[in-house]
Amino acid sequence: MNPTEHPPDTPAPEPADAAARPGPDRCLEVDGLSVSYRAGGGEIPAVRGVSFDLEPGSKLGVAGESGCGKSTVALALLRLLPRSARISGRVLLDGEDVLDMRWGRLRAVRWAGASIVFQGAMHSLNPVQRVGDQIAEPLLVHGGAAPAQARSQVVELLEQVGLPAWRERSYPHELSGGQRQRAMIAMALACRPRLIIADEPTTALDVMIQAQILRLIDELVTGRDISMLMISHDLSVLAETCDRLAVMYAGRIVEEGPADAVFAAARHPYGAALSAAFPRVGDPASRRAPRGLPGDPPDPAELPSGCSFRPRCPEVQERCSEVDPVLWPAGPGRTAACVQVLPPEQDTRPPPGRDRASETTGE
Amino acid sequence: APPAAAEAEGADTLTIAASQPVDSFSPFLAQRLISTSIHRLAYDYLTNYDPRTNEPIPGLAESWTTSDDGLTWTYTIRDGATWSDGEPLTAEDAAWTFTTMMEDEGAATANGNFVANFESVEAVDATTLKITLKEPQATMLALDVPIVPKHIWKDVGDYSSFDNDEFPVVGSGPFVITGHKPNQSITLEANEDYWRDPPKFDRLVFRYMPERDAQVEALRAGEVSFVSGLTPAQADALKGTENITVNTASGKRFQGFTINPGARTQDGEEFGDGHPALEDRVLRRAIMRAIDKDEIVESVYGGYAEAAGGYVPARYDTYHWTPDASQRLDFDPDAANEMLDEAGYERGGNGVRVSPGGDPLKLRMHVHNDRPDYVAMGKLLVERLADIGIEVDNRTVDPGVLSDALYSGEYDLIFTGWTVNPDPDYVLGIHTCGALPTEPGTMRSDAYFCDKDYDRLYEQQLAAYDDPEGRAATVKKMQEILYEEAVVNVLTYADTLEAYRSDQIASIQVQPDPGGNIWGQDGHWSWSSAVPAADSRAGAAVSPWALAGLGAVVLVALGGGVYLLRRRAATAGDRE
Amino acid sequence: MAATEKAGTGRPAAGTRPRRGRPGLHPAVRYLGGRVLTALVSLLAVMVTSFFLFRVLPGDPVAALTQGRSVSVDQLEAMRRDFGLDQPLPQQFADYCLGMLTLDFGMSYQYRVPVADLIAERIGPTLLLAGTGTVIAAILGLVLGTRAGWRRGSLMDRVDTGVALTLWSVPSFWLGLLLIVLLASGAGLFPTSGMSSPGVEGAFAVALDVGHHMVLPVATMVAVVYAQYMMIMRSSVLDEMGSDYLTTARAKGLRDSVVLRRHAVPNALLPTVTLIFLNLGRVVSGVILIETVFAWPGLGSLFYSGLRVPDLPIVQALFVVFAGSVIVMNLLADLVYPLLDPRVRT
Amino acid sequence: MSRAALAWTRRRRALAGYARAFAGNRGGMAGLAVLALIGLAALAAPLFIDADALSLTEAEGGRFQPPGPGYPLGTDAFGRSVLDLVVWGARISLTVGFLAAFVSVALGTLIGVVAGHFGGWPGNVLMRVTDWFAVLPALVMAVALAAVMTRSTLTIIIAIGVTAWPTTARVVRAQTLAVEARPFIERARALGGGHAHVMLRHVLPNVLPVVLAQTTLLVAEAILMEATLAFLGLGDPGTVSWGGIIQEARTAGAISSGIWWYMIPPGVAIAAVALSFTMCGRALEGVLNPRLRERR
Amino acid sequence: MSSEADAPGGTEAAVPVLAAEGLEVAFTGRTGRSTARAVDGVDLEIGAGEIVALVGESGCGKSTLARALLGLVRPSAGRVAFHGLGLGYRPRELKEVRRRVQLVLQDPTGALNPRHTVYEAVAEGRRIHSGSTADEEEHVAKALARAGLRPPERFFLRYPHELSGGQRQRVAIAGALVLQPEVIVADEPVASLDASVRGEILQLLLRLRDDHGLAALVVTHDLGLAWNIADRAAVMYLGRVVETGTVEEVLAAPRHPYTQALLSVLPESGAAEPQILAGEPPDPTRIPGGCRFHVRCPVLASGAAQAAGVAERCRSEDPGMLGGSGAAAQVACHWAHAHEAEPAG
Ligand SMILES: Nc1ncnc2c1ncn2[C@@H]1O[C@H](COP(=O)(O)OP(=O)(O)OP(=O)(O)O)[C@@H](O)[C@H]1O
Ligand SMILES: Nc1ncnc2c1ncn2[C@@H]1O[C@H](COP(=O)(O)OP(=O)(O)OP(=O)(O)O)[C@@H](O)[C@H]1O
Ligand SMILES: [Mg+2]
Ligand SMILES: [Mg+2]
Repeated sequence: MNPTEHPPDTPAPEPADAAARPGPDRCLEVDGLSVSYRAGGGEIPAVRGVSFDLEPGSKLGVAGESGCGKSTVALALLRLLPRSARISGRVLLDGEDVLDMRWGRLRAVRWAGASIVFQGAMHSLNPVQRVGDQIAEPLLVHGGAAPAQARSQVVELLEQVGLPAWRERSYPHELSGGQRQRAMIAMALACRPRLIIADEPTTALDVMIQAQILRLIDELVTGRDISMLMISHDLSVLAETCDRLAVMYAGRIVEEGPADAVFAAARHPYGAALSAAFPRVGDPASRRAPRGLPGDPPDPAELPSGCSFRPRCPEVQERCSEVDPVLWPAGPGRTAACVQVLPPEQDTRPPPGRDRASETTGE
Repeated sequence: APPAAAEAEGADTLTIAASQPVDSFSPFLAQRLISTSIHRLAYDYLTNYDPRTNEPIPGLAESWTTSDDGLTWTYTIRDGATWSDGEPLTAEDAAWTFTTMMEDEGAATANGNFVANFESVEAVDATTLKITLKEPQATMLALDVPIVPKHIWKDVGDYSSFDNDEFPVVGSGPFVITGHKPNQSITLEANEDYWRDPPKFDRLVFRYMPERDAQVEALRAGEVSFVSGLTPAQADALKGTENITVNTASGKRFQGFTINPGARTQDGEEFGDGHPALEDRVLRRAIMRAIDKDEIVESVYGGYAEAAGGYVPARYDTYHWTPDASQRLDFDPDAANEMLDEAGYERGGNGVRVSPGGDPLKLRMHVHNDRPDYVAMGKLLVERLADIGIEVDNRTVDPGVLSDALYSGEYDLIFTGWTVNPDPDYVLGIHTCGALPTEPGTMRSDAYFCDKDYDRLYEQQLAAYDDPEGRAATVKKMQEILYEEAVVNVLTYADTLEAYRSDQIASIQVQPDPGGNIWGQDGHWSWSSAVPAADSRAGAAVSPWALAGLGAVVLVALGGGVYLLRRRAATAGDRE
Repeated sequence: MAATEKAGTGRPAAGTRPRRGRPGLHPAVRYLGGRVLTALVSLLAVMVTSFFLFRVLPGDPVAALTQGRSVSVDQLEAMRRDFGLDQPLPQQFADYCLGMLTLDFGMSYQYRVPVADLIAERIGPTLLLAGTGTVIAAILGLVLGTRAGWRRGSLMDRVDTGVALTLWSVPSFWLGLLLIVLLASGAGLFPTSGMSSPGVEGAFAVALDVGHHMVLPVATMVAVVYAQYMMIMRSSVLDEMGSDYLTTARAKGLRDSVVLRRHAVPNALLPTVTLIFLNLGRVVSGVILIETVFAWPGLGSLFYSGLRVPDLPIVQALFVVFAGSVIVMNLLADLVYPLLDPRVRT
Repeated sequence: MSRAALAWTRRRRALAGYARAFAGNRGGMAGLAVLALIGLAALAAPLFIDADALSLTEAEGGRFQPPGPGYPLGTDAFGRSVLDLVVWGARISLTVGFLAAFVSVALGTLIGVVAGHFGGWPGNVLMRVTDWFAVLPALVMAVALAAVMTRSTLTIIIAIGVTAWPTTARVVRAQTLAVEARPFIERARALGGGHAHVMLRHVLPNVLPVVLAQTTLLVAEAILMEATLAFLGLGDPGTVSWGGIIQEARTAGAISSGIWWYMIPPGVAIAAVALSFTMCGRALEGVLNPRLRERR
Repeated sequence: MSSEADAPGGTEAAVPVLAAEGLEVAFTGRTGRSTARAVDGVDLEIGAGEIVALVGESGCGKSTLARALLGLVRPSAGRVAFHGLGLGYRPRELKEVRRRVQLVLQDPTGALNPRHTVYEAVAEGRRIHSGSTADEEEHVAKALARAGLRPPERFFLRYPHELSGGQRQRVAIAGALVLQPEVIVADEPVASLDASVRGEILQLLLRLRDDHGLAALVVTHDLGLAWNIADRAAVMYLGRVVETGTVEEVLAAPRHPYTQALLSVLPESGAAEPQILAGEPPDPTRIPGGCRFHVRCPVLASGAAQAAGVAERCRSEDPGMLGGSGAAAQVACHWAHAHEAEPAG
């Protein structure tokens, strides 16, 4: 990834209506976030109007296939996208718009306001710096802590994630994958941020380690009033960990709602297919009956007209090619973007408060 | 007395560009021209050469007599000559020098050939030196052997490794060697007590500059006062330059090539693989007729040369010989072709002639790759010989490879060139039958030439040391034989091209005068006689340019630094 | 060839892999011992090559030395004997090997001094020239390479890269000659050749004088060499730029310049430093041309003069010295690398 | 359409894709343009330069004539047009460059692939040998080789080729190791493919891009090396090459005589061609090496 | 879709198609320091038309076992038997076996040479074994069609990068099918695929078994996958199979504490309290004595083993290798044996 940053190309749009201003109880509010990458002469719409918000202390899981834009959303939250990315929409972090922040302010917000645990802990740690130094770095930058003080904090953090204090002097390559992921978590916690973004924190880890890490994250986040955005392709993992679930497909959220409900009975056929892909062991229904979706994951560069899920949808209807459905209330606290949940008279006209999942909750 | 400790400031310094480093400061070992030139300046020899005429003149020896049989030579050593450390210089020093060379192999390294024929050398008294020869020797007035101080040298154990680099070096010449920065420079200072007129320049510096272009640029910049060995192009370019005088001298060297007439030993054993057709004199002469010497003079030397006649360069008019009109093998490809046609060299299908013996005329030509003039001549020869149906394989090779080919007789044409001393004895001697190898590989000549008449004439001139005119006539006859046989073929006598800064050197002695050269004279005249120009201040201390140049560098560095910083500041700025 | 490719070869193959020692031997000792042993074997091989390679050089050095001058057959014989050329080859080889072990490289044919003395005399100037040149080239290359890599594709990157590659494509001797014409004799700013002016006294003046003489050769060397370092650094910065730990660093709220300085550069330096070391060895022989053009009294011009004769002992010894310096630098690189890169340390 | 024809169409399309990517690289295109120009000139040289123009005895110009009508770059000591010489010199310089690069790349690729594929002790031994060759200073080695062998263009080619291969071998070996670590090698082995199959069908095609880029870059190096050897007086005197012209200019003292037109053009030609090859090589590398390409 | 009863294998006493018999594979560290016993005594049989799932955590030796079955690594002890005959390691013998046993790798992107077209990738196996024949194209088309890429001609000239992940894996499978093998060894065949695509590939494997009687060994760390398609499961821990049996036996009623722990951490498992084993995956260079699981064993730690009176044996006595045949469920655990014997006795 190209690490160079740039000021956003377009200023964040003015809020559509004043009523949509977040209350102080929202620690993160994303509104109409769109990201496209300039590549090979064209634009790849990686994220197409994603909106969601997060209350303090709550956990939102984002699931979806590879390439559906999950990581792009995560990086956009802290404006970490490469220069080739064009961002629009709003990302309000504690009421402040990240996308048009001044650089100095942005730097202050990064890590202190929201920190990220990346998927590849192997590569997310600097291979030639000691783990302790890397954990101490944000402390020194943000906390203005004295080195000695930072050191003791580092030891404390390491212990919290279950690593012995002497590991502080280790280099990343001396740690196993799970330990590295722990170190990453320790680092993410260092500045006591209000939000932790965990981008596939357990993929590529062994089942057992995965369970360890998930439990650790769960322990650390609960009870500290830290909100969390967890990204994974494994719906079952998210359902286990998070309060709410959002399922992304082709750069959009296609389903959102309470975790258990979404996992158990998705309203969007894609959500349903995704949860069926993780069979319940012991469930006779899935014995010798692997289920999946025919067809290929979408290519963001050439999305079909109408519903972008149409080519793979097992329940495709005529309307699907005409309507590009938007998120629509689909039960208590739930929304889905499928013609099946759209009221029949609703065609192409977007519902009020378009794409705002939060607006439609609590009906 | 030690040389006047010339104070750095204000002393007149003459800086000479040297293209070779010295090989040794020991006169017993030094063989390079630069070294022997310096020894000329630092040591006196028994005899010297007249700056104008090149005739032998008294040196350390004021006068000399010869016995009737020519085997005993008695020299009278100058009274009052001293070494630079104040010790008197006597016949004993000279006798010791020669005797050591006769007795010690190491000491004979450089000049052993001069004493090879000596029976004994003795100092009869402080001023009388007596040399007894085994056979008469024509070079007794051209004994180019530096006389070294016995009191310093007698304790040296191993002459083959003694470098004589304790400065100042005790000598007896017009200059004293006072310093040496290896591969950079050699400094000599004037010997105020020299018995001839002491030099006008206080100091001589030989700066080692191997690159010819660098030398000329240094001359232009005034870093050096004198440059030798100019290329014709450089001479042309410098001619128009202010404050620079170009000196063109008729050369001491000839350039040519020899043809392998069939390599054989003194016993007549044939070896090597020279082209058999070359034994034919007609072919050899035809080759000569195919070559345009004037063209060589023009294209290779830019006119700074003379198309050659005989073996001895025109500079030595006593011995120089030119063929008369009937003998001349002038450039005439048609005549050459005719000669070959008549002699039965038929042209083959590809235009290459075939000898009557059935061998196609495909000849190898060995050229020294370190001599640009030979290389250029070689290329011309290839084209010219093609015109008469001879195909030449041009092999431009390292000198070592070339000598291998020569010694083993595995060549057809080979380039050569000799520096001819005022006395041509040596260069004539190498073409006697006696110079043929005793066994394959022990060659000391550069052609397998052997001619009874020539040998007879050689003996004759050798014995005629007391009859200069008769000797000259004999020498000319020998050259005629060489010319007629066309085994040893001389193409040109290249001029010596030199230049000096006339704003540093007011005048300088050439040898012979007029028309002579400055570098590599027989004798030390050029440097001992050079007169500083009124405002000569070359090579003193750090030049102001050094400061200017370094200043420029610092400025550039600073500028670069500032640029970088500004870039950084700028990039940091647009990040914020 | 672009520096990047040279870069590709750089990192010592064994260096990147952590090595485990046999039980009983400390891994570091083992590593060190292994490296040193390898280096010694290489050195030995180089010595043998040097002997045989130059033995087959055609041409009789004695004949070449004396050509055009009056020497007797006896004298030639004597010279051959002096140089040990009359010995059978195996004997010569044995003598050569024994000599090498005692740093006795024999007598130079042309200078008639022990080659070891010649080398001792000349090594200083070469180290001065090559050292200064390398330091400047390395600094320049690293700074420019970092900038170019960090701002890949920018105008500055294109200009810097273009200039570097252009200079890199110019034959060094040609550039040197041009500089002499333009700056030395044309503008008269610098001396044309050599290392010092005669008659300069006093430490400061001498230093100044040498510095003045050094400008052009060093400039030539830097111009031709820095592109390599620059391109290596550039590509290694580019390699690092893709790394996630840089995103992490940025996510931590570090300034761009701090991310570069504290994270990207140290990582990118790893392969570059090795390559600089590896190059150092080559630079020593690379100065042959520059020394020849500027008449710098170093090993390079000694080699050149030795080759012309050919002066076997000089050429042989210098071949060993040049190759040896590469070996030593390789060894140093191998030894330094683990200090820099914790991943290699065991 | 038959499968072969289809395959050909697709291959052409793939090539066109590469060409397009290459065309997007300005440096590469500039380099290619210069090379095409010089290459054409070199190929066509016999058409517009007759033998007389290069003959020392037949040339019509004056000695060291400065640039002017009829002689855009002046003449040399024999009155030959320097422009003609430089154009003609391209033939030798390019030939030497290409052939030497070819020799070294062929050698390096063979050794690199074999060493990388076999690993174990044969690979180790090969790499030791390579390392050891790499240690020998290339210039010194080439000088020695050029001095040992008879002086000819072939000698120069061999000397350069033999000294430059270790770099290629290392690059190729590294690439081979990378390719060998990819699962499709294991798949090929599991399918029953032997060593030859794996090396020829899988490793070679995948290292070829690297090799191609390497070759391009090596040509530049070989041309520079040729010039250097010629400068040191080790060139083939019978032929006209750029390095040879510089050497002749130098021995004639052209630089200090103000005969810049003898000295500058061949140097510029060398630099231009070396630079062009380097640019092309880098561009090719960018196009063929997906790792670099991704980053663009 | 076949029902359970149709599943062949298992009860038949026929000679297994492919079997590991006391197989051990050890890797020697480069400098001879430590030996990794990646596979440390495995008996495993794959009957005709049977799908066996080999499950276990990372680094337990699954892939090594799979590769040893194809002769890609040489066992240090034991043997691989193909139709009851020991595998020879001469090139010719290996080639023959590799015609009849095929490997499908985890990562289809990596497993396809990016410079080969789909056609070439599929035909490669045939070309190696029977050269280029006239009917090659026909076979390739058939294999692609069997792997679900229809119409095959459309895919012939595509390059891997022009296909989606699922299509690539199908191509890889087609490349295996073209030789009409008897067994497919699939090493994590869907691990790198997207969740929604995964099912398709698994269905394909099932279909191949059902329609063509192809036997398969599916290596995976995903218990759900085993549940999805396998007839029999073998749980591997640190180079050993510690529990085998039919999928229902092993996954629905796990007996080995390790299997139990694995199942308990599945997110959707109904287990009240997941048993998270502490620490990192074990190190095959240092296999503990006694039962190799005892250091992490929750049963031992909780004192249940002590209660059953086998704690000492757990620490000192190796429970031994399990027989490879699928006839009966087996477990290598002192405690399980004791525990089960108790109520019975
Ligand atoms: N730097 C980039 N330049 C161009 N396209 C990009 C870039 N980064 C991502 N994309 C494209 O944007 C889309 C979304 O990518 P993103 O990384 O957000 O997906 P993801 O959901 O995180 O996938 P995964 O599960 O594989 O991590 C993909 O199609 C990807 O190819
Ligand atoms: N070539 C090898 N050399 C040395 N050790 C090896 C080698 N291959 C595998 N190992 C070791 O053997 C053990 C088993 O490896 P294997 O790849 O079979 O595990 P796995 O069960 O397939 O794991 P995963 O689920 O991560 O693929 C590991 O500890 C590994 O480090
Ligand atoms: Mg992602
Ligand atoms: Mg595996």
